[in-house]
Amino acid sequence: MDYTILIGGEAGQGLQTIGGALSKLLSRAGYHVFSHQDYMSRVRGGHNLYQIRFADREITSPRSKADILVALDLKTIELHKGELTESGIIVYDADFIKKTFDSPEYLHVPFDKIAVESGGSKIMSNTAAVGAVLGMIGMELTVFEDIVRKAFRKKGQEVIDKNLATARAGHDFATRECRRCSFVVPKTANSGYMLINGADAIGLGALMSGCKFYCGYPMTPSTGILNYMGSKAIEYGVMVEQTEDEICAINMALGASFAGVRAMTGSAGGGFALMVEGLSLAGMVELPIVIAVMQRPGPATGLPTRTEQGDLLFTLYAGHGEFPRAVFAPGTPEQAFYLTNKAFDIAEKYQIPSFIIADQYLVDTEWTFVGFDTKKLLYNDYRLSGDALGKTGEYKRYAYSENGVSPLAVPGLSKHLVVVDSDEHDEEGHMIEDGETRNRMVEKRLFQKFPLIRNEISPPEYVGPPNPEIVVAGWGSTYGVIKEAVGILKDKYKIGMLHFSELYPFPGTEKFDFMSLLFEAKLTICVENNATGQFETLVKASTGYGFGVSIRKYDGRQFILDELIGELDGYANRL
Amino acid sequence: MDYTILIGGEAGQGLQTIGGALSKLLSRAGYHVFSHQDYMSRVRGGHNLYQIRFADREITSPRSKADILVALDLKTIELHKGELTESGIIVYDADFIKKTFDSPEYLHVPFDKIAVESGGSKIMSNTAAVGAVLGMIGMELTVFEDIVRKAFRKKGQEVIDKNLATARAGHDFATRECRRCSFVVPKTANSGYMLINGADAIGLGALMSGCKFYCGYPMTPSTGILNYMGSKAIEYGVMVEQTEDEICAINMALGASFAGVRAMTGSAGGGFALMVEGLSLAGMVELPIVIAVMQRPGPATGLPTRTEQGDLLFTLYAGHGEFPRAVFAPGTPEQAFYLTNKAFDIAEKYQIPSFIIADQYLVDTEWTFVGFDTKKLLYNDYRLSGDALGKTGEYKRYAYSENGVSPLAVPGLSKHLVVVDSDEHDEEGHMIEDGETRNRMVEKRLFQKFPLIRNEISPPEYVGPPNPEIVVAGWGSTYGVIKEAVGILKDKYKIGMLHFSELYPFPGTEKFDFMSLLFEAKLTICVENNATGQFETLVKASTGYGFGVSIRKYDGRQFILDELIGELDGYANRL
Amino acid sequence: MATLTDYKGQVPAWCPGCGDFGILNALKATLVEMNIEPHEVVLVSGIGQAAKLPHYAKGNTFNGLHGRALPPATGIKLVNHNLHVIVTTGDGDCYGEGGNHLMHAIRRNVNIKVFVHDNQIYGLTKGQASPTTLEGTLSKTQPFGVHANPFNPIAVAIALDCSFVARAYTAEPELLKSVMKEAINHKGFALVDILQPCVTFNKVNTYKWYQERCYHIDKAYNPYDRVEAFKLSLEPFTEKIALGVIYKHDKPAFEDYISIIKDTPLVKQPFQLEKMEKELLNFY
Amino acid sequence: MATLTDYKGQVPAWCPGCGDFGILNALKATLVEMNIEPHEVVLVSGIGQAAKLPHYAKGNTFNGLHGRALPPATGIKLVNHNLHVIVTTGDGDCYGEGGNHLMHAIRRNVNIKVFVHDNQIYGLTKGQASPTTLEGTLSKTQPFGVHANPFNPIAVAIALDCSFVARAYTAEPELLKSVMKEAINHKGFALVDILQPCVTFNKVNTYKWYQERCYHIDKAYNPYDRVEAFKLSLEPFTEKIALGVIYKHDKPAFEDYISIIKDTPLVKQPFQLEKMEKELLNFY
Ligand SMILES: Cc1ncc(C[n+]2csc(CCOP(=O)(O)OP(=O)(O)O)c2C)c(N)n1
Ligand SMILES: Cc1ncc(C[n+]2csc(CCOP(=O)(O)OP(=O)(O)O)c2C)c(N)n1
Ligand code: SF4
Ligand code: SF4
Ligand SMILES: [Mg+2]
Ligand SMILES: [Mg+2]
Repeated sequence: MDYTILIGGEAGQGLQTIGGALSKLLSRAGYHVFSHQDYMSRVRGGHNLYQIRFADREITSPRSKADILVALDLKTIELHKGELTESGIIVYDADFIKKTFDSPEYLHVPFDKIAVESGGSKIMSNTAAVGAVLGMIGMELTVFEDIVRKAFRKKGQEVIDKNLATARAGHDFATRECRRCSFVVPKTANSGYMLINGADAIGLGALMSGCKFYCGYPMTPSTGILNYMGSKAIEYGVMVEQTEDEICAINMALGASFAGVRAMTGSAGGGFALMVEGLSLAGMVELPIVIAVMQRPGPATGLPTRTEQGDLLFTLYAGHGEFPRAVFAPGTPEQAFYLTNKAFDIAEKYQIPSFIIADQYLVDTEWTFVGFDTKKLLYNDYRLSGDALGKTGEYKRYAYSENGVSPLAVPGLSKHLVVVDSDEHDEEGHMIEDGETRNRMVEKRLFQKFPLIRNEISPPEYVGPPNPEIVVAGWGSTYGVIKEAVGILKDKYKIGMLHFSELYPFPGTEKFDFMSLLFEAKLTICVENNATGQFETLVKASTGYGFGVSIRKYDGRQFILDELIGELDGYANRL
Repeated sequence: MDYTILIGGEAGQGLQTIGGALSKLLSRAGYHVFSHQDYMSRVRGGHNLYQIRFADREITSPRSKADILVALDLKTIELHKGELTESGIIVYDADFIKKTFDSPEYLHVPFDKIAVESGGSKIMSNTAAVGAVLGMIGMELTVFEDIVRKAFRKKGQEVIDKNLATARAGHDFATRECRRCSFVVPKTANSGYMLINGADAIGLGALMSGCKFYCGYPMTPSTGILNYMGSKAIEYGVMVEQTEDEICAINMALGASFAGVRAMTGSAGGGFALMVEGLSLAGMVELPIVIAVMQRPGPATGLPTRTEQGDLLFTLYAGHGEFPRAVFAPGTPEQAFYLTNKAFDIAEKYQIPSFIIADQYLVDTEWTFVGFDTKKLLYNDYRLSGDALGKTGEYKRYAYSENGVSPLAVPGLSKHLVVVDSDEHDEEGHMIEDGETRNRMVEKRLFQKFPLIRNEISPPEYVGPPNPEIVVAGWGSTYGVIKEAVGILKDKYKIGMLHFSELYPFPGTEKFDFMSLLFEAKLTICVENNATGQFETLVKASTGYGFGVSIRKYDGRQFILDELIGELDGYANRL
Repeated sequence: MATLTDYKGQVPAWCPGCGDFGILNALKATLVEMNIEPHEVVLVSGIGQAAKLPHYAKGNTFNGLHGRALPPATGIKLVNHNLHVIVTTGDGDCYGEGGNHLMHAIRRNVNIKVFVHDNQIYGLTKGQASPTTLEGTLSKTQPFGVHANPFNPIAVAIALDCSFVARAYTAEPELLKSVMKEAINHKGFALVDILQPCVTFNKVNTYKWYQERCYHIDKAYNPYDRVEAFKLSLEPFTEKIALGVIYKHDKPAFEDYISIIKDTPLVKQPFQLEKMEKELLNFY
Repeated sequence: MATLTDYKGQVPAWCPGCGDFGILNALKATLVEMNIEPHEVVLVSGIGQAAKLPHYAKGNTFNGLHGRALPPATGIKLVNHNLHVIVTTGDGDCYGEGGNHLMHAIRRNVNIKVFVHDNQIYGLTKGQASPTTLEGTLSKTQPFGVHANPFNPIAVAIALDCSFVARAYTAEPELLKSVMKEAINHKGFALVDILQPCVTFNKVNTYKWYQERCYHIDKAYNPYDRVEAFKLSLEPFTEKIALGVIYKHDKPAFEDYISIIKDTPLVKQPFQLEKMEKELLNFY
């Protein structure tokens, strides 16, 4: 079983309500869910999509076909009817869109009318729609009813009852009228999955890594992280501040870090562009900070609500001067959670800026997981504070040390003074101009610390047979689609996936000799959601290696499973 | 003949007056001059240096020894007496520094006293110093006298006369007292050279390329360009504006470019960091702009008045999203002049941002040249204006075309409307969201234009024997020192220099197969004024090639000829 | 003669009922009534709902970066001061991200016109507080509530001696048009703060809310008195809101001081390399 | 008891006679007189001559980027509001490059103290015009002369309803110290513009020039009257310059609204992962 529900309509029509409810109830009912959104940069009108794929086995990418098309407007029908599977159904409210379709694949459900009749108001037509879809796939309402009860708890029993009645009416109507519906959705034994998107996973990861200060300026697709942190601020004592601009954001976060707490900021590429000077400051003053760079198609404003992997090289080399950094590119919300934690750990351990780089696609896709394990989280307090600080005889912020890492004291907690300076400085943190001190400090920051950071980096994940003839490589958010495509092609070819989620320092081959996989394969393919092959550049700059084939997509949309399979198959076939 | 004069003292003591006058008169007298400065980030006090090397043959780098040390303070003697050549002389004013030295290499010249006695004021002690140095090297005063007359023309005859008298007195004193002076400075037949530093060469290049708008914010070492443009603003009708910050600078320059004139901005790496978002805007709106990135040691504030080649990768990959750019890294003031011109031409021809990247060292070093040839300058007006614009039937700012370049109309000069947009846009310049248009525009900006830009790039300069066993590579400001070092070592080894001044798009091997020089050499060495080998990364990312040996310097100082020879010799010896 | 049709642009993607429509209509009408043609105008904007306006009208257009409308507008005007340079921007764009440029553009007094769609909210990014959001407002990104003092653009502009400062309201088109006209006719930098309900995200500052508070400044009022203007600007915004021209100062525009463009706009000045040859001599 | 010796830092690299010395001395004396110890202080600065001050005194120090002193200062204060956070900055640093942060930091009213060394010039970069440079000034980078209206920090701060606004003069140490003290004791954001001759590059605004114009504000003056304060701020700077506290407004500081730090500074709050486990449940 592997079905796709596609909901289309204008911004403001409630796609997110319907889509969100369906995803949640399907995952809670024990199905694997993969949902993604496709929306325009406007608040009302236009044309948006919410796609939910669900199945009884792991799924990690979007498909191009829809089994159920929920059309909230006429445009959705016009644009997407061609995507319907053979046994697919288009469900719509003929009264609302003022048009009736007679072909058998159309199912008219009077969402508005049902809502008014059963719930007393058109407001509930989304509830009717969810009920109808459940009727179409022959699923019971129980799980949805639970969700309704919880969601409207604060609004009182009457609202709950009206919604329940509306859901039931929608369900009954569809069950009755959809004679052509032949969807088979067997019950699962699974007790329900966790459903989470990339933005929340990063936020949750930050929270659970002890992040106490998050500041930023709204910018799609990074706003979700700011929203998440904001929603937890009071409960968990996190200072969340919307700054006047992104320059302030990174500098304020560095102030917070200096003052002794774990701090984070984030933006899209354009906002990050304004943080670049501050990033270089972090490098010089050696303060830990985590920066989320959520990519969208550029340059400049580009396509604000779409997706691209276009800021990788920028993130790697941003900032004047030379200093170490770590860059993590999660491929799934789960990886986002754990890598955010790793980013915090490494940032503080080595007193460097560390990055989570993702994109609109990952930020907005919801995935199901069995669950996150908080025991796997790293939390070491690397600060010099409390007794240890008090007992320190002499404190120098940039004291030379065996590994280049100096004690990170918290100012104000002892008589020791903590001095950081954006100029080149001596061990105490005061400005210097002489060449010798400069050399020592460059060596401390770069030559001593960099190899240690590099050692922390995990090698790429390989999924496939031992001696693959074809290796498909990728990084970040293409994880799911590559994995699923390769999984499907594995019966036809000796093909494997090599996915990089820890990008910089570029992993060495000590722990896993992934380079020989590439060297020995007959065909290597690099899949990237950009036009210039930025990851290929990183690989070449790091290893000299060039991939055989590049598959790139730069129209602002993510890869679709069926398309990628087709492309890979095309190249593999020619072998 | 090849002598070095080293002038040392505190900031504010007039080093630049003395050094500037000596360089100028020596070059005018027909000697090759190479001068550089070494100064602290303060306005008074501290310890600064002005080094002038002059010879009767081409010289292109600084040496470590001094033949004449002009010590304006005691510290200079303490710090630099070890650098004196065997027959060298330290000239100082024992009255001023309140200490007398008896060894024969010391020459006391009472600068202040001479100034007061002959000129009536201590202000003229710098003139006395210049006169004394000329006396020491046995040079006549005539050229200096000319300079004095010109410099003080506006101040009247009396001031001129006093300065002339002071110079004469200094000259006479030194001629009389410096019995140990054995400098031989034969007259040259040359009619005098042009003497220019990097900053002025860039400014002059901009002016002579039709730059009509320069805006920026002061930041060492880029301020010299702003100053130069400011000094010519009124005479040549150039709008020069100091902005409130660097963000304003790039956006204002883009406005000027949009409105139809050639525009430029510049800063150091830290100021450029603030321009990164605007750079990406230039990429999206396809407006020509020239950006000068004058490097200094980072990260952050770093060493504000020192030198480094630390912002190359940053400059190459700065900006979110993907768009083409061109990057030029002159190795000499002469190259700076012509490459600035090329940067303007390419920027307008392809409607892209183009860069001049240099550093404090190049900006502040003065070189002698026979002269610049304005006939070699490119000036094509690529704008659509005047009649051509009027006659255009329909105008679309981003019209698709065979080579990806759309007509660049000037707004307001016809009824046509010019629309530029930072969002992804259609041919007219209006926001779009669809994938097809996006693809076309990415292809226009990147795939159509990029190869053409790449074609414009000249290959690196090779100086050496046809089949070198050793190739020493470098980029930008290391040109002079590598060239001179290799020139000296060429008698000992089959050694050549490969210097890159046009860096990006990385040159192809069609015009000159420099890659096979590298592949066939026994030893390749890459010389960079940074710690991480950024140019090596560029080469590897572009070609997969890795150099055999890296020579890097990152103490904030430039390479010194003798040191580099020593290092190269060390590696070459082991072959 | 320009007509409204000449100014017809793309179909706006704003929400139905948005206050931005009123501003768009007023601007088009103003330009038509002043008989200015689209090609004589440059519309400059940043990013936000307000900043989309240029696409919904007609004119030369520079739609740049969020917060950065004023720098290109200044550059454009200095290069071709024959053009009418009009900036359409939002409260976030102009007072938040772009605050520094606003301060210094006002100080420069370049002859550009800045029309701020002030909806006291970030519209395009879905409802975060802007600098003009009222104190106490809660939002997802303001979990502790807004506690920064709301930005008073009128008071700050007067403090900066801005040469023309006015406030208008999208739902009063006649006053809005007359203020726009006066701003365009004024020589120097003009800031017009235009109240604009965001019907989707700002549930406090609605049409009704503004209607109840807005009043027209008395005809007898003297906008040349800086202290009086300042006083007026301090009227409690949650109680009464003065509409009209609040402060004016007649002084030369920045361009008037730039000797090189006195006679001819920079863009029309030819490049003459021959005249520069002598520059080389300075280096001998 | 802190002594002046405790506050002795590195040897200043300022020019002899620079007005910065007076400010440094006054600051050290103020802290000693208030019996504040170096470790209780954080000195935050940007880049410029003024911004080097922290190295010449003693305290915890965050010497950041040009123009960006206020954001880290805010971050520091919010994380540990027990610390005295003092910003030492220049007219270019604070009013030029950092203008946007100044506006919004004033709006936030975080309890930090901003001491601006206002020498009406860019000192460290050798003599370019700053926002406060007088009109007409020519410089290498202002070939047409300065024609932007000089920035009036006092007027702008009052317009932003800054909770404490004062002006002092480096050569009047007693007044300077008393203003510093009052600023430090004040609860909320304090801006002190300190006139500081740059003996090397500013040949107009010399000690003599200031001396001739500066006067002490009358004891009877009421700094709580915003309109009066504004009036005072408009006195022609080239004729008379009022020294002292010009405007004050008692209101809660930003921190007071942040419920989570009411009892304990953020930095002292432990991280308790156990308490967060339940967050996972929200995703089922
Ligand atoms: C550098 C940068 N930061 C953030 C954004 C995201 N962004 C776009 S519009 C906007 C706010 C717009 O608010 P306002 O100017 O008030 O306009 P409105 O939508 O309310 O009309 C933001 C934060 C961006 N495009 N660029
Ligand atoms: C981003 C950036 N731009 C420019 C500079 C160069 N810079 C350093 S200090 C300074 C001006 C300082 O002026 P001000 O703040 O008035 O301090 P002063 O030296 O006069 O005390 C400038 C432009 C810099 N360090 N960083
Ligand atoms: S979100 Fe608000 S400002 Fe934006 S278009 Fe809708 S109503 Fe207008
Ligand atoms: S340049 Fe001016 S401000 Fe800087 S130290 Fe010297 S006198 Fe002081
Ligand atoms: Mg708004
Ligand atoms: Mg200053």
